[in-house]
Amino acid sequence: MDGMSGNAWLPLMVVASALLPGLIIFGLPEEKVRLRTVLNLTGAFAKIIFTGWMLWGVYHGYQYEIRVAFLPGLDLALRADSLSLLFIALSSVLWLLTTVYAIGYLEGSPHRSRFFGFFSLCVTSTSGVAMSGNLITFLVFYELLTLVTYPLVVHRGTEAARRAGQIYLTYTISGGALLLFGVIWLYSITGTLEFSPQGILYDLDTAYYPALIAIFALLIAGLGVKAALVPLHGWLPEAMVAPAPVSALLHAVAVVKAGAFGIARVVYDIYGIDFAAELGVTGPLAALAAITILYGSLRALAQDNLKRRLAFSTVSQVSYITLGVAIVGPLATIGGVVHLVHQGLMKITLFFCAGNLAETLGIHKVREMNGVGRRMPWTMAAFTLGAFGMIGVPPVAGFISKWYLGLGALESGENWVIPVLIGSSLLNAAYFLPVLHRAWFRDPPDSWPVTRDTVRDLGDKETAWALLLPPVITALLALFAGLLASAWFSPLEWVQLIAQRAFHHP
Amino acid sequence: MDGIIFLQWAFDAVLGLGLLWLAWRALNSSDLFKAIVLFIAFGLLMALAWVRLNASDVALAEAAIGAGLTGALLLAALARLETMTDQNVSGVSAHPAHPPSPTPAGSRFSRGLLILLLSASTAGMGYAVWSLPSYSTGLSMDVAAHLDSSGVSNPVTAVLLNFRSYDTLLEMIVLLLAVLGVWSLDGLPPQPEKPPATVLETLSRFLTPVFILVAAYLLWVGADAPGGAFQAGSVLGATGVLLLLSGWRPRARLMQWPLRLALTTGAGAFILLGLLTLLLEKQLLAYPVAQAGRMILLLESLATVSIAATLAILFLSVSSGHKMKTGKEEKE
Amino acid sequence: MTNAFLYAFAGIGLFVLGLHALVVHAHVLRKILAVNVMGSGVFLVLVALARRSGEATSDPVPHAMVITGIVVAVSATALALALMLKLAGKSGEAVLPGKHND
Amino acid sequence: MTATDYAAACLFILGGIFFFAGTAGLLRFPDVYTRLHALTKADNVGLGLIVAGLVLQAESWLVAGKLLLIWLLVLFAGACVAHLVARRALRKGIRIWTE
Amino acid sequence: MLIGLLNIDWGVITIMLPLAGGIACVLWPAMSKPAGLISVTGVVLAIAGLGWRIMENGTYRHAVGGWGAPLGIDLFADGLSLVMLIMTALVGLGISFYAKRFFSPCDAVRFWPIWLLLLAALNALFLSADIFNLYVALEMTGLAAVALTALTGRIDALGGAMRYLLATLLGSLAYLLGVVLLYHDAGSVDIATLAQRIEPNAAVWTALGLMSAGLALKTALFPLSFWLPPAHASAPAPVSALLSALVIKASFYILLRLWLELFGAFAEGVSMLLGLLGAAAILWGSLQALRQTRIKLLVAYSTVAQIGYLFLIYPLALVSNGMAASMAAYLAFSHALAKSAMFLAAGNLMQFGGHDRIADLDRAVQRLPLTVAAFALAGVSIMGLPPSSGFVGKWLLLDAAMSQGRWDLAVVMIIGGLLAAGYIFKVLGYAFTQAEVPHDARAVPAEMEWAALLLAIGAILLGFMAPQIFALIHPDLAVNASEAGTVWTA
Repeated sequence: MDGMSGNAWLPLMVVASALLPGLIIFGLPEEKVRLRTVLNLTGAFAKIIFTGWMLWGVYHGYQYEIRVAFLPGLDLALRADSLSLLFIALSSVLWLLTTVYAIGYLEGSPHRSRFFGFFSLCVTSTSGVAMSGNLITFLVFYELLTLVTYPLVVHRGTEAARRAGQIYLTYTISGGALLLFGVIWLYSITGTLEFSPQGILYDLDTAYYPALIAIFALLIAGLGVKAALVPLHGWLPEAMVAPAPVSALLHAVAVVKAGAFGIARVVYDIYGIDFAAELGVTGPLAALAAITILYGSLRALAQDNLKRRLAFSTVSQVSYITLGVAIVGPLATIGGVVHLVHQGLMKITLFFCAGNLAETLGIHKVREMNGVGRRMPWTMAAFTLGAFGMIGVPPVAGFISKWYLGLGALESGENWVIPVLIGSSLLNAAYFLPVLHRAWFRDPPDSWPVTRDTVRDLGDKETAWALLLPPVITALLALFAGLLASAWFSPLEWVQLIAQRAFHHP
Repeated sequence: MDGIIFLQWAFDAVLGLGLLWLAWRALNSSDLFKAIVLFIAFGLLMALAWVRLNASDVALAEAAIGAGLTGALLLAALARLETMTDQNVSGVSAHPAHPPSPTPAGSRFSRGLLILLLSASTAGMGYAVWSLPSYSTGLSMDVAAHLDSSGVSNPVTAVLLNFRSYDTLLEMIVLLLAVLGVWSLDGLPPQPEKPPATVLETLSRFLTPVFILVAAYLLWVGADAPGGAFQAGSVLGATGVLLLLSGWRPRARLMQWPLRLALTTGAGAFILLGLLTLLLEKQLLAYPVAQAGRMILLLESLATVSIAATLAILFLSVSSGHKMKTGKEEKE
Repeated sequence: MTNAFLYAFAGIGLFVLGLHALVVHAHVLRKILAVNVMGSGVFLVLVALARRSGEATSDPVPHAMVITGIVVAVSATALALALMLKLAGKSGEAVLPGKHND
Repeated sequence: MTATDYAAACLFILGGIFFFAGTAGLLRFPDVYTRLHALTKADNVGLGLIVAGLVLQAESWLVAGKLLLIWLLVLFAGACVAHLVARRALRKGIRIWTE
Repeated sequence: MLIGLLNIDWGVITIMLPLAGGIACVLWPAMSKPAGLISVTGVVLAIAGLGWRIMENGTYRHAVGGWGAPLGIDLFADGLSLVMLIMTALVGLGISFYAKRFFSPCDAVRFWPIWLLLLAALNALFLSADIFNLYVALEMTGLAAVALTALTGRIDALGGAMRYLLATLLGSLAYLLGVVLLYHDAGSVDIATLAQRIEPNAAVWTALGLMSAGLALKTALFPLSFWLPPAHASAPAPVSALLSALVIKASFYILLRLWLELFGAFAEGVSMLLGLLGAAAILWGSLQALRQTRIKLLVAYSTVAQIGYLFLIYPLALVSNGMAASMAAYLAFSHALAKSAMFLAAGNLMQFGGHDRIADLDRAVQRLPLTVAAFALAGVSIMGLPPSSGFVGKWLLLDAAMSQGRWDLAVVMIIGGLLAAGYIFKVLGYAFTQAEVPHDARAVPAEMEWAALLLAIGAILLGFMAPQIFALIHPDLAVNASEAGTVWTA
């Protein structure tokens, strides 16, 4: 499967395409708006181009890898395989859209150079997490992700932001410490941390099994913080105090997905799905994921603040991925991994719309959303599409992943998963439909809390084009991902390629 | 003959115990002035001990620097302290030993623990010293072997100025550092000048030439008999202290770069000579055997000047807070 | 000639006496005295042990070391005294500020 | 033990006695002035006798000269220091002992 | 010409140049700043020459005075001392550029000569192979450090300097008594000769105890670290950077050298004790740092904690896997860069806001971005989070601990990292937020901000140069499968 020698610099270019603009932007004085926008967009486009190139390459079996000597016996390795490319594709597309959205959103607000600098660094670390070839590289970029997202959480500079930052750090830093402890313990047993298709632990003798279970618990705890598994999800709702583009890209896509992606990597490429099942750790993981799904949806019901409701919905939705990974079987894997993309598309749409509502009409609470559909039709249309996707209504992408999850559960005999899926879909409906009903079928109040006093008069237009376009695009993407699921370029096809490589390795 | 051995034993025992007793009284006497005077007596007794261990070079150094100069510095500092803190530190207010700040009960316990710990370590060190192999040549054989090619016949000066001259270079730098450190603290409030006593003036006027002669003699004789740069330097320094005590102050212009040159001449000579030998002999401070004696004498004389200037300036700074004008206004 | 050991033990005694005084006393001048006494103690041990095997010519290297040590001690004492005076000048008393723990 | 050795030994003993007298005076006398008096007088004479004894044993005139120089210096310094201490004592107001 | 350049005695020049510079500063006070900068850059070049020479023909040995080891004094430099010299040179260069703008003219005249002599003392110490010579160099370093600590003349600085002076003198005397015992046991003060002659008897054990205690006191290992916070916190910023980054590393280096060459073979129990004290230092130092309300005290207590990491090397690496030298050098270098950057950043914040209370940092991140970036990057290295050199050092220690089953030390290290994150982000959190009472601000010169930032970036970049440093210290040990350097497999 090695194919002819692909060139090694591509993975590096993907990381650099986000890193270089970021570093340059840090140095830019505040008023250089045009230059900053140009830099951001060129970086985003470059990343998409390189990702596309590698997608085509990996599809044809090329191998892209670059190794740098880092520690005695360990290298920093960036390797683009099918699973990592899925995540990079998602993050590069959404990075472009979020950059456009952020430019519109932060019009005229202070410290934008600092914001976009850390924004690009965050995408750099996300692509690093995606392309890490071994667990040490993963750990490096995983911790880097924490460090570069903290300034974005405390960007506003208010006392509330600082306290939210402290909570965010307490969770993520201690999660990182647990992960480090697990990785170092694993390294002392196995002597290597390379990701390999059928894992590296299957040939260890049984004396190590209790240690391996403990290590699994540590790794999952470390990754669970970012994947917002139940006991460790506390930071996600608090981090909503950050500006909308931050909560959109980071807390719905980059950070949360890094955790779920990490769990997938550990289960598939370190333990190997069969060895993990044999070890008996996939059962508890699936149970934990299920609990998180239900708990997240229940808490979302009670949230009046729109962004906190979406945050709890994220907590529950991300656990679909963990559930898919934890259920042993190709179909469940497909369902879980493809949900990584689908949830990303849908959730970012919802957060964009929430941002629009807050920015344009000053709406933060659900009860203030009466009749907002008439005032901002396109935004609410996108919101509705996203909501339907979340609930699992057929044409939108969410349905596909839930469908495959159900099939996978049946295929591997985990029947208890079906009621969980159905229950969570009902709960999703329970906390999304009232919002839609209030937006479309209630008459608007006489005056909105605050209208955006943009210098350029909005007049009849809904909001700035930069705020409107991204949610619509992501909503359409979510729709097409569902409708054209079987087309060769759709995420589902690509995930089937991943599952096929993960399960039927030579 | 065993009578003589017994007498020597008795003398050494008395001297050893005397040292310990004086040290104990000096450290724990109720009055600071008494403590310093006892410390000076302790220094002189130490000089006697060095003579008994026939380390006459060290005896000279101890008497001149250890007892003499350190004593003068301590007395000058105490005088400054009293005028500064006005409360009579040496009077009745200072009870024998300040108990450490924890409550008396705690202090007794911690003091007991401390004494226990110290006595245990004393026993340990005593046993270690006692169990040392009875015969060890040390380096005296090597020194004797290379003495003739070292340019001097006094082994101690040979070691100080030739075999381990690198140590002496670093030591000159330590002296320079002391002066620089004291200068950087030179914000001490100046001491009111006391009227000079006529008798002291005549004493110092008479003694100065004798001291300079003795210092030169010590420097010269250092090549083959106990003496050398440090002893000569300290005697010369003592002359400076005596002059300072009798109210003499160097002219202001002299206190500028000439003083700085005097202070750094010792270390500077070492460095220049070192680099010179590095170029010629490929080894730092490796004097060619022929000129070794002459080079050592040059180094020693410059070192003497440097040591004397350093000790005198240290005394001046401690005793009367002299200000080192650096041409820039004093930031205070 | 074992009377060299006598001086060695006296040296150790001085070292320990000085250490005790350094820890116990609060007044800085006493601490400086204690450090000097400890220094003398260590030098005494150094030269005394060189004489323990009783041969005629004494080993010059310890003597050179002690002379170096004495000069270092006097420079350290001078700096300590200047520091103490500056401290007393500023704080009115020659005791270490803050809680006195050694 | 030649004649000079015996003479030197006698001188040493005499010197010792004077030193003893000086120390006895130091301990017994009531105030600082009388102690100064005892010390400077007795110890200097004692030192003179010891130096004389050493001169007898000295092997060369140079050494003898140096010994005498030592004695002169001690005499000179002793006198000056005694004067200074007495002056300082008077300034500090220590009363002279009267019966 | 190249060969001529190669066998110049670079080691000697690294010592003589700053000495000459120091004396030049004393003789021409007005010229002290230029002379200082020239000397420091000269030292950096000389150490580069020394490094090149060691890479070419192995360890560097120079018999001063031409007499050879037992009688004369030898200058000796292997990989370990070379890395320590590089550390001193780079951190010294950064601090010198910072000090160029930090000190007022009359303070500068006092700072530069003492700093150059301190630099010479450090170089002499790292190059010396003679334990008595090490004593003189230690005293020289101690006196210079105390003089610099007391430069500002404020009461807390004087009190800190006095306590520091007494502690350092006590440590030196204990070390000297150890030297005395070793000399009389083996008849020589040269480390190489001693290594052959000594065997574990009572005198050597007592010498080991005394020297370890003395040097631990000078390195401020936990129970003996009472003197460090007041001294390092109250000294002027560049001086506290010097003290925390370089001066305490000198006595640590000597202790490590003695253990590697002399005591390592037979002193199992004592290394366990040092390890436990190190672990206690990590916890106590970090907890104290968490409680502080002023930045410089916080950074000083963080030094006490980081020293604990350094002392963990004794139980973990000294006896077993022989990587002790490279791990110690790497950890010391990483801590030096990070800690000096932190103290310089704290200095900038003090000059900027006129105070260093953490709670009133008042949006320092907008108005002083480079300094807060320096503090953050250095903090990342102190916390041991990737991609910094602190992480690499912590990883090596953890790896050693896990492979020997020392769970307790591994857990302590992890908790230490968490606590460090606690106090570093406490400062950063306030740097981002707006304090209640806005403060007027004074401008901070650009050189000072860039000096701190470059040192912090150095601490991060060092994280990617671990294989090169290990190859320097263990040339024979094959570092990892791929040869040291980047490997681009297609």
